[in-house]
Amino acid sequence: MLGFVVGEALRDLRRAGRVAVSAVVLITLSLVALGVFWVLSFNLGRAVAEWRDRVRIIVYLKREPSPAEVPALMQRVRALPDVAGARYVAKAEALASLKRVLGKDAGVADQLPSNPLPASIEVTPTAAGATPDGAGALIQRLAALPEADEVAGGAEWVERLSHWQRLLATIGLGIGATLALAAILTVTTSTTLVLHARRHETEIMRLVGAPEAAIRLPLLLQGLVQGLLGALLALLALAVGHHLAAPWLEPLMSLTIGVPRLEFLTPPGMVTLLAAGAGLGAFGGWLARGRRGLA
Amino acid sequence: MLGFVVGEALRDLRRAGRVAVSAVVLITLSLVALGVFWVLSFNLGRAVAEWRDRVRIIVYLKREPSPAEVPALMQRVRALPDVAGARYVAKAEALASLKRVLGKDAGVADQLPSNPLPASIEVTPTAAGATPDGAGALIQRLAALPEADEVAGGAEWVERLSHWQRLLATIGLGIGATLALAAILTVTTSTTLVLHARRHETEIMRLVGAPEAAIRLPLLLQGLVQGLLGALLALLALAVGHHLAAPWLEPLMSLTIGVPRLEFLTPPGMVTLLAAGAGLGAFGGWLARGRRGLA
Amino acid sequence: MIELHRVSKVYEVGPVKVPALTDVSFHLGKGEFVVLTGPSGAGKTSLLRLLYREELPTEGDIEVLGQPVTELSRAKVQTLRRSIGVVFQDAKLLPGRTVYENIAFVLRVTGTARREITARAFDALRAVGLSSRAQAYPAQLSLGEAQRAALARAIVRQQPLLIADEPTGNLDDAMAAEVLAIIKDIWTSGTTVILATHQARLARTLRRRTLMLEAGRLVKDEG
Amino acid sequence: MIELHRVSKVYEVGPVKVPALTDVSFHLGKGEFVVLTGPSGAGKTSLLRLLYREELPTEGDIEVLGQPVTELSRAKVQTLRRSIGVVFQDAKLLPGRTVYENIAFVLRVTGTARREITARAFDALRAVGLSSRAQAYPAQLSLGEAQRAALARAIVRQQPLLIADEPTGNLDDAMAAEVLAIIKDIWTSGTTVILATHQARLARTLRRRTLMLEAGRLVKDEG
Ligand SMILES: Nc1ncnc2c1ncn2[C@@H]1O[C@H](COP(=O)(O)OP(=O)(O)OP(=O)(O)O)[C@@H](O)[C@H]1O
Ligand SMILES: Nc1ncnc2c1ncn2[C@@H]1O[C@H](COP(=O)(O)OP(=O)(O)OP(=O)(O)O)[C@@H](O)[C@H]1O
Ligand SMILES: [Mg+2]
Ligand SMILES: [Mg+2]
Repeated sequence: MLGFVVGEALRDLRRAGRVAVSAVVLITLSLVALGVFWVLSFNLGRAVAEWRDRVRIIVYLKREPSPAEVPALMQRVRALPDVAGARYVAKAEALASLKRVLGKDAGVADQLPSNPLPASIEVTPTAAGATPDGAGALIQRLAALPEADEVAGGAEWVERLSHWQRLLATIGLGIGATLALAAILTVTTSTTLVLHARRHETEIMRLVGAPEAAIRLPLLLQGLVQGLLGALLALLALAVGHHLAAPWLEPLMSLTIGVPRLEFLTPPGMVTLLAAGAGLGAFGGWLARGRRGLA
Repeated sequence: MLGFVVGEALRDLRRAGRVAVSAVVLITLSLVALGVFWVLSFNLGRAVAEWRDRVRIIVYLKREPSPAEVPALMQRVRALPDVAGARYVAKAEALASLKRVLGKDAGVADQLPSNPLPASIEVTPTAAGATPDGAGALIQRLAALPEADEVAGGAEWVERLSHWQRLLATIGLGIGATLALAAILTVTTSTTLVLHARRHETEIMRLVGAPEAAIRLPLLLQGLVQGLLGALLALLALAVGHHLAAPWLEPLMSLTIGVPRLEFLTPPGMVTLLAAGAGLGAFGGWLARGRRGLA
Repeated sequence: MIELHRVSKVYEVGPVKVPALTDVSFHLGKGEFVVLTGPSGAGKTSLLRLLYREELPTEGDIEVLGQPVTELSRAKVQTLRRSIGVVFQDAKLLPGRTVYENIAFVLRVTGTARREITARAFDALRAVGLSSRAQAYPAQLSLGEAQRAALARAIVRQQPLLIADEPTGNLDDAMAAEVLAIIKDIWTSGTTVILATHQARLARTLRRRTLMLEAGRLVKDEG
Repeated sequence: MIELHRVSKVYEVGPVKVPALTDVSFHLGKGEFVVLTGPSGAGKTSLLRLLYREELPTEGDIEVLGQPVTELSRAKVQTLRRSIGVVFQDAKLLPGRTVYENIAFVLRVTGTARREITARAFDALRAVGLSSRAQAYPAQLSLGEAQRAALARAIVRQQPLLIADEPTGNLDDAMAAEVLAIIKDIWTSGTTVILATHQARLARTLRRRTLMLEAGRLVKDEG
């Protein structure tokens, strides 16, 4: 039976000619579109993760602690939940970085009679502490320190980051869903049409007593092979596209979103893509079992 | 003859049933995907234009000119090519804005014995002057002014902007091209398949002497109607989607890209979309003339 | 073998009801050779279609090879069909397969060994005089050749029941005689045969039991 | 009217060459009634197909209604076909249209007025005894009915040439006689008729000029 099914599926594929080619190309295109979107959001995700790493919350201190007091204070800060790291910034260091920020106008700082900047602690939150809610809680905890004068930075930046993420996720979900829908509809329509074209044939097969499996399994297998082929081609196209586009896009990316490399799909991602193709194809083939044709 | 063609096209549409519905839905989906992409890039384009408007080049002056000298100087600057506007910033105004920038640390400025900031001219370049090349030339021209001490700002920012634009354009072109290809392929495949299903029929029509026009025009008209219908549905879906998504996306957009409204397609854009649908459908119908079928 | 009890068949064409068979009953024993005759549109094809359940009767009961065909599950219908050889009036060859593949197909679905398939398919083709056209597709056959290919496919599995709907309709007299001789051979080897024809002359020359339909009613059962 | 000069037709089935017609020449005058006969596979249908250019000959020249069919442009071929009524051996009804629509279609493509179409279509259906089945789709017809519908479609345009390929192949004797009577009527009204049949008996009873094909060669031209 297996031999029969495989043989029939292969012969169908050979015979289907242009239709089979079209189906494969459509699956390829759908998956390429999905894949491009996937690669992009994967890399944007990396950028977001990197930005999140750069989130800092600044705790301004009421007075500059003596060098002996600093280690104990830092230990208390580091022990707070959601704190990944903390760095002490003395008054002198703060002035130095203000000068760096002023750049052209650094002369202003030199003319100051005394250093007006407070000492501070630069807190790096954990991933949980970098979410809007987590950051809010962390800021409250830091503000509760007796040494803290004011807590700044971080909050708006984190909020802004989360807005970006939500924007990307919303748009991405919309485009992704439309593409996936188009891919599924395309595959099912073309198989329905193929089926319609051969309804006459499956009807005759049934009339001469062919069991359902002998009619359906080859169609399923054929769809699976087409889908797999489409997915392989899509993967190839994506790889070639990545290879060609990366040198072009990477300088742009590092200048804009601050990520220097355009990563390709991970091996599990590739397997998922192949499985999606095979699944799509098999689904189409299964639909093409041809009990009811078209009006 | 016209009555015959329209009659045949209508009867074909009625008969085609599920196939016709699928074709319309596929055209709709393709156009929705294209439309979403279009709306997004249109709005991003607006953001870019807005950013570009905000590009400023600062000319720091060697010494603060006397109030009487200012108008003549400004007139010379405004007469330079690629300058859209120029604003004079006196030393006192510069210090005030430094205080605003420092915010929390504004106390620093109050402690200054004298104002260390130079007077400057804030130049707004024209669109041509905001391109990387244009800005470079403009900066050279400004630096050549005898009053100019140093020219800053603008250049890197403009470069950065142009990188963003290139990134968006490259990605957008890729996604757009893939989608358009998928749409065309989908339509032609489904019409090829429809044609295949009725090749037998067109063959008989030819054998009884039906002129080519009587066979092809109804198919073309049918494709055109399907495409138009698909485009109308796509437009409707886009409008509804825009209506639903706008309140969601607009706060995100104003926080991220700085554009407060998600604009919909302009009327000419809508007409273009409808024409694209009709064109796609008619192209499919024209392909379905059925001289050569499938293997 | 075959038993029809008060069978009626009414087709519905939109709002119009087309009665194709009205109150038909008869019994056919194992090993019989019966000729079904009647003018065009009398209901011959409709009657045969009920036997291998291409259609369900509007009323009445049908038993074929000991099975109540109206009550069979889908899988059982396919099994039943595998024990019936049918020469369809319009041949019904698979359009995408050559003559040889058409015949091999019905052997493959019953799990016949590959080597045996080739031998038996060519035996059948030789019997109907078509071995030289084995590689042609159905569209490349004359109508008479298509009908002979359909006959070859119907006899290659050597089933207990052979249903032949106008197997000589598109054949000249000499070839028709040959085809009838083949069918008689098969009958002699034990197969029950039911043969439909609109040619009254042919029905007479066969000199077998004859069922005559007229406007869907069984008007004669003799011989 | 019709002129064949040393016409041959060889089909290619993969690497195999199938000679369907070999060196056939004959002339047919306006208003003639000729019977084309020969056994199954002799090449009757192939010969007729050349006349309305469904196929091109491998060799030789063909003239139909004063036109060199092998040299016509595609548009001219369609025009020529509109002056020929053809009863195809396998009916070739448009499967998605009712019997009435099938007949109306050939009138509509020639631009006949709507009112006239209904009247003429029903006249033709009545002539072949199918007016009660006007709303049925081809799949809902018996084979004999389909053939009569094809005849109705072939005669409704009242063309100067009628080609009938086995128009009585699926009909019982009584109905066959009726159909032949219709064809004779049409011939009497001035239409040239060429009728193919494998039934030697039928060819004899018609008592008209008979062309006999055997394995693609014209072996007899008499009467
Ligand atoms: N699927 C169908 N739907 C509707 N009517 C049908 C269908 N099949 C057959 N009929 C009608 O039923 C009647 C009997 O048809 P059937 O095919 O059984 O005749 P038949 O005796 O085989 O004729 P023939 O000798 O022409 O083949 C005819 O009037 C036919 O039009
Ligand atoms: N399209 C084709 N391709 C290949 N061979 C063909 C084709 N059409 C017909 N033939 C072959 O040409 C020969 C003549 O066929 P044709 O149909 O003309 O016979 P016919 O005289 O009409 O027979 P019948 O009485 O059975 O209809 C046959 O051997 C047939 O197999
Ligand atoms: Mg019948
Ligand atoms: Mg023939």
